[in-house]
Amino acid sequence: MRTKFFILLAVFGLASSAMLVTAARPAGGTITGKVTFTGTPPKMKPIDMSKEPYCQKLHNPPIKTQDVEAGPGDTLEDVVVFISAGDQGSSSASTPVRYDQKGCQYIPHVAVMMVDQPLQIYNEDPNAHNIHPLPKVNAEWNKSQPPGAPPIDTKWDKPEFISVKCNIHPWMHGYFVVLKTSHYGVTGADGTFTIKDVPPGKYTLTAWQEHMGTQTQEVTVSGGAATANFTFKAMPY
Amino acid sequence: MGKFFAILLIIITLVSVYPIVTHMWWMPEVVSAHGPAVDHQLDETMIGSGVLFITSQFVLAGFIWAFGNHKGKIKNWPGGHKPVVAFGIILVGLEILSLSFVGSKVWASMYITKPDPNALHVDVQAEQFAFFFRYAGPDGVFGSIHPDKINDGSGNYFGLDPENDVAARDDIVVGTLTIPVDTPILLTLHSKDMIHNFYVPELRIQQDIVPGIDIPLHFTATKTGKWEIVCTQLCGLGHYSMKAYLQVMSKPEYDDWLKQQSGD
Amino acid sequence: MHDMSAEPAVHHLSPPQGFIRKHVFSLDHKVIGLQYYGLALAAVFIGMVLSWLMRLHLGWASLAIPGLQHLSPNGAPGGVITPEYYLSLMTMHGTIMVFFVLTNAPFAGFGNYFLPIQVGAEDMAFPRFNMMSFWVTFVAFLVLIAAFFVHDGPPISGWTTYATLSSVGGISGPGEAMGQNLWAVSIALFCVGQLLGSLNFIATTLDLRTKGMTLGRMPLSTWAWFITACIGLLAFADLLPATILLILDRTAGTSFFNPAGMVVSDTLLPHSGGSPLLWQHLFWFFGHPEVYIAIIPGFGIVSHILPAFTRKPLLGGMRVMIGCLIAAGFLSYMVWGHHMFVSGMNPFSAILFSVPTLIITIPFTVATLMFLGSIYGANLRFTSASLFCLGFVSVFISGGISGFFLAQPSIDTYLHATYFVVAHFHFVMAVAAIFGIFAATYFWMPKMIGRMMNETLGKLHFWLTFIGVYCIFMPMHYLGIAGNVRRYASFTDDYLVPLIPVHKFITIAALLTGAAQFIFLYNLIHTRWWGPLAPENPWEATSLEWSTTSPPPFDNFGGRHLVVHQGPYEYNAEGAAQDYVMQTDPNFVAHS
Amino acid sequence: MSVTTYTRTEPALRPRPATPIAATKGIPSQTGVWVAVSAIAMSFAALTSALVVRQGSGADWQRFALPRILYLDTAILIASSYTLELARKRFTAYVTAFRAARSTQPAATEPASVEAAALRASGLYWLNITLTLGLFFVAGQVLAWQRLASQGLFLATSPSSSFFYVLTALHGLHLLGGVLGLIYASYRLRHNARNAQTSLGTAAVYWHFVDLLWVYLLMVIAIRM
Repeated sequence: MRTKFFILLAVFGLASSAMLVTAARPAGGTITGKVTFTGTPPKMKPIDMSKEPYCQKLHNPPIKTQDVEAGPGDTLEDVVVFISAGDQGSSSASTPVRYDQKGCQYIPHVAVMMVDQPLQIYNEDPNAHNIHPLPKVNAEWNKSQPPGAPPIDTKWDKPEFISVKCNIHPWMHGYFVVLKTSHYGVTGADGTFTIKDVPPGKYTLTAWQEHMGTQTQEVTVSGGAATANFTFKAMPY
Repeated sequence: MGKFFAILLIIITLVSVYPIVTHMWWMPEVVSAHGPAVDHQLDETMIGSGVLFITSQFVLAGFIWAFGNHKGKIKNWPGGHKPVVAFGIILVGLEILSLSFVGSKVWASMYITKPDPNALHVDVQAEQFAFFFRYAGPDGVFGSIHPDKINDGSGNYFGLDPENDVAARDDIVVGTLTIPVDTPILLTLHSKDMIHNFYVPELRIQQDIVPGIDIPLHFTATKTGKWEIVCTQLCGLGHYSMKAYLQVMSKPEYDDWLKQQSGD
Repeated sequence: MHDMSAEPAVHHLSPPQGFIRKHVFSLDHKVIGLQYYGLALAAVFIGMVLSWLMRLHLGWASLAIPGLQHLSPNGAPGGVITPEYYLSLMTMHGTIMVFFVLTNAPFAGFGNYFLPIQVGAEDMAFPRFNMMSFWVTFVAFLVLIAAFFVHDGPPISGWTTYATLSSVGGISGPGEAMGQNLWAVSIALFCVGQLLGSLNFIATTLDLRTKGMTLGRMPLSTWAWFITACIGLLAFADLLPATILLILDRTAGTSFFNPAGMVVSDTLLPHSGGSPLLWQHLFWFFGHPEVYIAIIPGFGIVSHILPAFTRKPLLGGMRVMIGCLIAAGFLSYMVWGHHMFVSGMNPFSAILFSVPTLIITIPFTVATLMFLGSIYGANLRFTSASLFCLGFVSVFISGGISGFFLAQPSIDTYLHATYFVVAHFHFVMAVAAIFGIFAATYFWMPKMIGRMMNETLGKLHFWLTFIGVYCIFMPMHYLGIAGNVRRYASFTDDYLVPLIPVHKFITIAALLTGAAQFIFLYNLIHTRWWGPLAPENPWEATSLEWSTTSPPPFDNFGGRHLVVHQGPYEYNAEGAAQDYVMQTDPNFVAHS
Repeated sequence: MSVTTYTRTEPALRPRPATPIAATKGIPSQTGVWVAVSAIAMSFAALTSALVVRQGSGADWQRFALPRILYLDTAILIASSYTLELARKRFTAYVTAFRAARSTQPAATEPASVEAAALRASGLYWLNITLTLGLFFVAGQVLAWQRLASQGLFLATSPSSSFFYVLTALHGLHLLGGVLGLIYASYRLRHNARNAQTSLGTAAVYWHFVDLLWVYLLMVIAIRM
């Protein structure tokens, strides 16, 4: 009984001190890299929003489909790169992730968050939307959000890549990427990403693109910066 | 109390009829070839049943006025019930005959007569909660539909497979039903998920779109302009917001539009 | 010789002992009738509040209704009704009203109480089935109401729960997961309850009539209940298996109604080859007769009550009315397709369904003319009951007329699924049936609870309700003609926005009319405990229920075995001592 | 019918005696069982039409060989109807004997003769046979289900198998209801209850109907699957 207690105490102490250490160290290593693709990507089609005149007026010329966002130099935007193995485990974040519905578009297209991290969904449009996440392991839900309705506060309790859809505007499509780790980056328009504060060690890095799937590679971080580039194979259409 | 009831009934009847006589709220303009026949049919029915409505309410009011709290010897309907029954059967029978005769002709013209062989063919895909329209494109052939390929995120609302299906590559998919005026149109209605409906009040057309069935629907628009296509079959939480626009253009305008669409 | 011989027409139940046997699990058809009436009363006020919420949302879409967020945090965040919650309210309103009010009150409620008395029986043929029938219905109601309290709320697919919205499960929308399951189970139970009830009604009418009570001497109310039971027997026997198939599609992965290649929210469903129209056929084969299950008792009640206040028998006597009701009941099984003119079924069948649909107006027209003709030359007495009978005639005319439009496929392609339809069925089925229920309540409550209801309040209730229903439902015709689609949570389409003021007017009318119903509720409750005691025959009426005490003893006639000598409507008969002759009067000799 | 519709059209007023006409009455339980039977028939008619429509609606109707045991079940069920009639004949004879005994000494609670007692005994015997056969039938149906399952045909496999399971299951439930009815009837017969014979008659009507219903369903299934 008593021994058990001491063991518990020890474990707890170690854990907390470890956290203190990670928190104390301002900048560990950073992983940077670029995500590109080879081959011809699917055409990004212009979205016909004529159902919702308000949104149609906002986007002239019309925005294009975002399932594959190719940039100059065959870079890929909105690819999520994260540590999928080797991570020491990181305390869940408490700052809420904001997800906007604006001009019949999801902003950002891909929202990355940690398990149990608060997620707030806003409707900035003068028309109603419905948010319909289609998870397989988490619980599915489907709520409409009339204009001026309060934000929807929610969170996800299991890691998953969750496709999100608005049925009222079927072209509205995005992703909730729910991760166990706090070490992740999302590629920008130039296809580059940065993962900060990575303690030294050997990690498995995974890059995920909603259309082209995932790729992994080993990366070793020792104090300074490490680089990891990914190259996806694009299928036409 | 009888007199009060009678007067109230008469007032209610007159107030009820007034907006209909003055067309205070009425059908929108008619823009389809078969539409006027429907309107005519509705007007006829309105007159016939309107007369029935007013007379029966007034008779009821009159009797209540006359015999409310009336004491003394009761009177029987002169001539007994047989004439009344006969009157009812003949009256309604005639109305039925005329209505169903004329009515079925109108109905037949909409649904039973075959569409014009060289009608412009447009494919309609309904889903929660929008319509999308597909034109065959330059090759004049529709690509085949593969449900497993459907992906709204990549704009593949019809489940086309351009990779392996040449006919699908030039198909034009838009969110507004754009058609030339005075041209026979043949729609093929598909639904992805729920039962939806294709309703354009101005066309006087309403047709359910049932998943698993391809339903043909033909009409001819007789006026250029822009109207709403709405869903009238309960299909989920966004039912009230499920709509698209119908854009009727002059023939040349339409040709330009089509060129420009197949351009990109 | 008694033990093995056929059982006599009346069976000898001993008076029930103890509260439970007397008032809860009672075998007495009168208690069961009151239980049905009570259930319907609770249901109708729930249904009315739901309609209030719907109307408020239709008039003022962004209005925050205080307190609603506590009832449904998901459905009404901050008290503002979401589109899906509007559909939930609509579904529950329809289901509660059609099944638990319009079927329960006029048929199961009053029928249970008065059918045995009017044929001179001591109880229903199968008292235990009768008790079961109520308690199954009661459980069905609880299961339905439970849908309000499950995670994502009641179903949103309407009381017709069309496949595929109702048959693919939660992915088709909120409320389509557990809520829809509860709905299906509740309706299946309800069918069982009604089947047991109909069984009882038919057996009782055929076998337990007292000496002298020939079919020709049965009151028209009893006739109507009997005919309704026959309709209900087939209708609910059709809905029950349909509901079972629906449950299997939802839970067991079968494909009765689910076609192949469905893609709901970008998710390809594994179903194969089912037919959504199959559900519509099964449902409307029940659904149209169900409309008559709601309204035919109303006709029976009015034709039974009106003579007592016109002091003369119905024009055409009983034969015409009975003929009309039987014809209507029979035809009601040939017209279900008129609900499906635009459903994509064969356009030829639309014409085939249109003709019997128009023909079915004949019996109802004749019946209405009979009512009108019986008011002519009458000694019309104005009581709450008679006022509601006259109101019934007026609203039934208003509702029946609009049937001419919807019966024609060519016009239906424009008016189908618009507010014109809402106006039509509310007038002809809901309001008319409710007026019948009110008439029956004011007429029979003295017998049922032994106290007279307050006539002043009753009349006030009538005037407000009568004006109210016209203000609510008449404008809906205009909306329909303007192309206003029903089942919309709010009106955002360009051509619908101008119609919103009409909706606001209707909403206000609905709120006021609904408020007037609390006068009725007060009157009922006050009467129950403090009303003046009722005599045996307050309306100077003739049928058997007026030949016993108010309320009747547990065996209805205190051990007497009444013998019937007269038809049920001997008012102002020639050579009679007074202006009415009781059915039990042996001295009067009728002329024919 | 003394419906007086005060019309002047008929000149002659013939007085009619107001003697009560005795209403014709049947036995409620008998009427009830026929009403119930018609309702059940309606349900299965609805299911049959659903089956026909469904088979036409999709190309996914998968035909399969019926488990042989179904025919054995059918034989069993028809036999049970026969044995039930045997039982009823004996009870009718027994009741007549009973009545006779009653006519001689009203106090009698048992028919005098030994033969009568024997009749009653063998009546109960055949009733039990009937019950056993009924239960055999249900067991047989369960075996048939196992046979299908072993072929990989489950409720959701194909519309044909879906309908097979639904129809057989619903019929099985109705048959179990009949079993309960027979048990109730035999209980009452054992204790010489009032109208025990009527309850047996009622149960018999139901039993024969369920029997017929099965033959009908088997035909539908055999033709469609």
